[in-house]
Amino acid sequence: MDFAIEDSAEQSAFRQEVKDWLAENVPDGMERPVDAIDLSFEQYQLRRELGRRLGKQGWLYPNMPTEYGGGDLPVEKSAILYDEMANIGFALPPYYDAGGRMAAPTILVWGNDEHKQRFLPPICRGEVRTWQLLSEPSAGSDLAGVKTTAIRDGDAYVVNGQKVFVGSSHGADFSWTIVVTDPDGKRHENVSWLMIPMDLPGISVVPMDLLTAGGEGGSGCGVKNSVFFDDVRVPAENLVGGENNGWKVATTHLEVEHGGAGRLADRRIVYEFMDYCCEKRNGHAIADDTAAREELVEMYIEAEITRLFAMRNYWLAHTDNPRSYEGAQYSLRRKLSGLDMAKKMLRIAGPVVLTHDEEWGPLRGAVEYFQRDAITALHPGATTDIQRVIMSRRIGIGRGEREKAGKLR
Amino acid sequence: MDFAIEDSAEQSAFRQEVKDWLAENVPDGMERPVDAIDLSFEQYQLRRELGRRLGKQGWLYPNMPTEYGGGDLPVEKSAILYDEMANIGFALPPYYDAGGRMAAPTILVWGNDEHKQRFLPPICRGEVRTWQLLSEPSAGSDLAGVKTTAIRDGDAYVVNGQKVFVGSSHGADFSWTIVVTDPDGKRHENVSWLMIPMDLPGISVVPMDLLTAGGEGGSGCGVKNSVFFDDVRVPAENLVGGENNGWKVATTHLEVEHGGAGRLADRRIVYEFMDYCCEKRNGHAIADDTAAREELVEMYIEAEITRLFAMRNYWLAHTDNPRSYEGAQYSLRRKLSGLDMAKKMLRIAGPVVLTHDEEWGPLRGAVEYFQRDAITALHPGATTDIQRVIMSRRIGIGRGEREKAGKLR
Amino acid sequence: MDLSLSETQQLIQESARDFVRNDCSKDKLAEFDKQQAPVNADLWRKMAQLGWMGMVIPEEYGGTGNTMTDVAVLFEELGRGPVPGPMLSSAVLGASILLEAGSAEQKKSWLPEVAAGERILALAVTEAQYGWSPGHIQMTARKQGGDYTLTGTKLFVQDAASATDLLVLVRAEDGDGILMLRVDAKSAGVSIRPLDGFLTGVTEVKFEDVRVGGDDLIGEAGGAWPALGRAVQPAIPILCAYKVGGCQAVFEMSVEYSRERTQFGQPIGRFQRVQDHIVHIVNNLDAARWTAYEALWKLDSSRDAASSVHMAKAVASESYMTACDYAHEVHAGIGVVREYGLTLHTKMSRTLYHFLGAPKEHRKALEPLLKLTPA
Amino acid sequence: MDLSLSETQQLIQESARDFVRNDCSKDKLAEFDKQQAPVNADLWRKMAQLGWMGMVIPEEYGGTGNTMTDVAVLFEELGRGPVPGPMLSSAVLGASILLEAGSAEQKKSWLPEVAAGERILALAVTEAQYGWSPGHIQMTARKQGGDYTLTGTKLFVQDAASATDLLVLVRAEDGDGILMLRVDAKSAGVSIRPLDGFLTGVTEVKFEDVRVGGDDLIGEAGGAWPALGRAVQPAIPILCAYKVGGCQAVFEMSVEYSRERTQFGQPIGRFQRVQDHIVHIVNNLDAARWTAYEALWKLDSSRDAASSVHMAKAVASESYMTACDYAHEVHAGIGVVREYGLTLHTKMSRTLYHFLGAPKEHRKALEPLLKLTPA
Repeated sequence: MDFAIEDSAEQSAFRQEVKDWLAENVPDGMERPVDAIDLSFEQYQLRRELGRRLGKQGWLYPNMPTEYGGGDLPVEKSAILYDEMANIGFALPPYYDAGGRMAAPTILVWGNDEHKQRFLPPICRGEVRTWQLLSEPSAGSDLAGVKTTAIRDGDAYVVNGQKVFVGSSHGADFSWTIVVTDPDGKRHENVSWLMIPMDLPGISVVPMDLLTAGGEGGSGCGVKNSVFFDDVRVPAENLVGGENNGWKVATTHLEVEHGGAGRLADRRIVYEFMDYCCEKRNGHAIADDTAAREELVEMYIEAEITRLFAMRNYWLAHTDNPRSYEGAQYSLRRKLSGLDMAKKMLRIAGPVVLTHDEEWGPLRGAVEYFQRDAITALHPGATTDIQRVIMSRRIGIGRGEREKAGKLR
Repeated sequence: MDFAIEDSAEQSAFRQEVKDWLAENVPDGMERPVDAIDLSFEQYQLRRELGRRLGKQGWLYPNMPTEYGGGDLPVEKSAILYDEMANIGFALPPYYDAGGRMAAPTILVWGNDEHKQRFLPPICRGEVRTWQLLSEPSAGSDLAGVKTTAIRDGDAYVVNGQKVFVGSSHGADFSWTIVVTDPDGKRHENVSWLMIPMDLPGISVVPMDLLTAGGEGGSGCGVKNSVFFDDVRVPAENLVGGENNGWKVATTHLEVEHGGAGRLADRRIVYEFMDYCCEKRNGHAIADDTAAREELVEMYIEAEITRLFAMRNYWLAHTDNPRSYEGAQYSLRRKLSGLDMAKKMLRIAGPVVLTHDEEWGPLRGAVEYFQRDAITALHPGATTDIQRVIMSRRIGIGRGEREKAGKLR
Repeated sequence: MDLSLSETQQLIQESARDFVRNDCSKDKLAEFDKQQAPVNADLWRKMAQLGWMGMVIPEEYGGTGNTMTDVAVLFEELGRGPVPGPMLSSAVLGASILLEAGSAEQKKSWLPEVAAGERILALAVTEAQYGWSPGHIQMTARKQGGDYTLTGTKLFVQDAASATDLLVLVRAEDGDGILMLRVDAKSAGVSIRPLDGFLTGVTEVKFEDVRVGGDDLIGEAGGAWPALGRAVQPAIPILCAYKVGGCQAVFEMSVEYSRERTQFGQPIGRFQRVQDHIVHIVNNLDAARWTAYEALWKLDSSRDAASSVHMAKAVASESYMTACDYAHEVHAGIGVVREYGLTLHTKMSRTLYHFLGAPKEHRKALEPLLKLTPA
Repeated sequence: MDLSLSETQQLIQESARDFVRNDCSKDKLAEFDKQQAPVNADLWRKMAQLGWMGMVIPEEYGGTGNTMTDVAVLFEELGRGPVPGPMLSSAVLGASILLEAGSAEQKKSWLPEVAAGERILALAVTEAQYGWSPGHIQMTARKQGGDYTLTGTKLFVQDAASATDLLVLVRAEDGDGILMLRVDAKSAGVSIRPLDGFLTGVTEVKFEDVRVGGDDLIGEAGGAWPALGRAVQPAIPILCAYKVGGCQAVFEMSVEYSRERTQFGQPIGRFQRVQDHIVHIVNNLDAARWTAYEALWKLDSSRDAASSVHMAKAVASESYMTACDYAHEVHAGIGVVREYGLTLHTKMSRTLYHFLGAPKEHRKALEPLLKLTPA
């Protein structure tokens, strides 16, 4: 076995190239607010700019094929990109682009040439931001129960309905969604996967007031929205993967969302929090306390196990090894250990973790944000209950035939 | 509120009376083996003798009506009896008599006069030992799925089938069981509750080899058996509660078994183990270690919460307050916190808790027995999963109508 | 043995339940929360009129001298909201401290106003190096003649922003040990700043050369800590009862949601996973409930309540937090929508986790009581 | 990055899996367990013939000098049984100690016999006051001329009953610190007594005036503890791999049972509660697996493995125990029937929980490595 993510000669050369490039190309004055809700429109524009520059290099979506504007990089090199972006406090893409992150592989698997040519390059080059629209007020865990309809009318689908927990601050250029194209059809055989330009008439976006909007550190979305569709006419050719075939198409991005693709950037806040606890403040460090140290070690172990699961999944996803329950297992673990860690931080450091007060809040308020976000993070991309459902089906608990993991490539 | 179980003047007089009586009447040479598997036949006979003496006083089943040989004692006094028995290391009854403990209230609720006259006095006077026969190889959690049949034939029911996890060492005089009296009947409407004299021809008893046989400290059963019925003719008048009405009848003893009746004797081993950890052995006590003390305190709190739940249930059961999920909640808690405590003991005191070696085993091997029994105890009287099923139904989770608790009186 | 509520307690429960239902609806509480209003004036007046501020205060000082269990029954209902504000700080903690350590003069002049809700007390104990032991009191007072001068910072002070008077624990510079001073919240040099974040009613209080008269010294210099301890002991299970109410509320919310919300064609409460989240909630609820009320019974029947009180706080702090977490599992998305009301409890469960001592500290305190360490 | 097994490792895995399948069926293991047989002679001979006793021993001493990961792959399969006996004590721990601290002479004369399975080593470290630190070594040796005399008791010694030689850690009476002596298990004054209970292969070893020649001193007097530490470090993740195998076995057992066993008209595995027990098992399994194999990779690639090794043991001890507990939840009644085989794992998970250091001790050891305390 080889767990090494250290660089070969070639890799460290590449890492240096990336470092230098970033030093060159990260626009001046880019801020890294702890809570993306504080990300101004100007700051957002700077992130988009960085995205476009990365896109030119094929580094915005480094695993996508070059012909569509990706980098077609091997695992080790793309890992370096994610890593170096994380080192300067950003995710890849540096702005919330869940739509792109999950649509790109989905279109690659299920789209026709025309779809790939039309949708992928703008995403990969960072020219557009894309949202994913899945949940509805009455369809959360039960995604197949969506009510939003898209009825064929001539050369268009006419969309009506409401989606919730959508996107981010500062809007998007495209959205894709699961919609009912056959209201009388059987469950799972009545939905389609549709790409929607957000500038079409009849679309309205209303922000939601949430505990946190969620999203990973470097690419937090800021706010989530409700999106209303009122007789929105979407060109028929924007339907990807065939009419009423949407449930199959969804398996790909759900697999990505459920952690099947793995990741290498680990949970920095844990290690930063450990440093915070070791700093002396008027002669006293939190880690001076025995009980605090015990919980810090438990927290470290929690984080290490999560890192190892993520690494395993990343390896599985980028080799041709069979995947089964591992994606959902990682996602479940990340959710539950995240909440557990947040509570450990509270026990270890006391009420100070509950404030982002400039004078008192640890890590510029990042810990306070984590206290809230660890709770919000329990539900997006399928609840812990649903992650267990997926694990059980794929392990084959109580059933002979095991459910297959979604296609990633 | 009044949590007092201290004695009033009258009560302490009664307690003294009990103490004196026990000093008088506990047969000489009675032993209290840690694992009832070591209970010799002679020792068992001594326990039966003590049972008969208690029975004469109406103290063997102190809550049963006097007309049937019970003591008809108020809560506080019967509590004192259980308490004093526990103080000298016995349960009440001092021998395994699950059949009696659960059959007595059941017959009181569901039996006709003839049943009460015939079955209750011998049980209450300690003249007979009674087993309960419920589980079958293919019917554990799903008790309604029993396959053992009792087909009416003239003045008798002819019983065929196998029951498992039955009884104790040294046999029994009676058994009662749930049997299928209408093989073609609907689930829950096809079973009856039958009292079976164990000396009938066609009954064979085979001991099982288990991790432990389970059963509460003072009245451990020693072994569990498989019981086979081969064309056993049981007098028809031994059927209690009406033909095919067995499922309703069972609700009463299941309620008792699921903790609905509560109890006051608490988990002595926890407090004894705490003492053990405070004893100095060559200059060192286990409790000298900070981490050990932390876990001892957590263990104490666990035990206290269990005690409070038991007390609440005892109070509910002996007043006319409505009962709901509390029985199953207590049973669930006792199972899970039992296992948790066993593991805490292992972490606190080290491998010594795994041996009953005469020189090294703590508390005469009681801790080692608890290590095993805490695992066995997860399943008898309904698994933790089933306890949660019962709680959920009675709380009304996901359903408007709440399931009622079983009748106790 | 009788674990039922007395008639008085049932009456208190009803009126409190009506009050919370009518005056503290989800939306109103969410509204208060947005406004960051330390205390809502109307609400406060209503509660005063109901006589709740005087329950722990004897009649001679304008109160009704109820039992601790009576008071706890009230706070359990308030916890259901959760109703924010300085009720506990002023009418329970503050009042108990004055009763415990105040001079006849101080009691006569201050307690009736506390009972009337006109004087609002807040307790300033903790500092940057947070904790509830004498060692954690580092801020000092300089004595000049009969007066004292305070300089320093108290942190995580509950309800200071809505208080008229602060009861401040400080070290005497002259080494007289720890003493307690009443400080007018409006005095020159006192600045009170609410702390933003995942907490409610928690403030930083800065003192810069604040002059306090000698007649504002409560109890003897040096005797403040034990006095505080005696006053806090009964307040702890009342705080626990407030958390019990919180657990009860998220339990009921969750059961209700488990019936209404349908997914996959049935109420989500039919799924065992959802059921088990709620089973966790009720197990935590009942653990908090019975440990708290046993402690209260011991206090009311003047038994030794120390170990029960420590246990109750250790249990309730964890239980309220855990109950909220499982309620979020049940509710998923809607649970984090602020208007829904669940996050008010989640936030409160965190805010009060350490207040009057963290579970860790209370478990430590049990060690000598259980003879695990020499007393 | 490549987390797959090498071809060698796949071959080891297959032959070990066949061995366990054919020679260590549930019934056979249950049988051994009843007999309390310390080691089954045929089984031992077979394992020796397969060359397993020599895997950590270099070719010059009659072994095959495999990587630690190779050895771990073998032990994972043995853990599936669980196959009892002194494999780890002798072929891994004992051999590593001799390689680490033994003289050229000792290695030449003992290691080949260990590799052949003719000499069986057991490590006698722990005593009545149990623990894996130098402070826990209290038993002393008196030096007379070149020889030593041992008197005292070693407790919870793994596999002594099946050993030919004991490697004993003692304190030199003359204050030379801790030293290690090889003691013939048959020497006069040595009495080995298996401890009864919920454990496997654990013994009490009493020494009464046992004479040991100076040529049986392993390493320098005073240097025994660090030498032991260096030898134990690679053995720990191999022990962890054995536990991983145990977790794997109870996982597969549970999944199989969840399909076969029907209640309420369907396989019990269709119930979410049963599913969640198994989800807990697989989560514990994978946590133990990947922490163990990362530590092994660090050892084989001569990276600093200290913190990974401590973490692996802390995780595996808990995971194996927890996996067994949840397997019992899945199996209910049948799970405690001894012939079924689950209790063999439950017992083994307890037996090995503290062996080579309790999770608590390993977590403590992480504190300086994580810079939480000065190193």
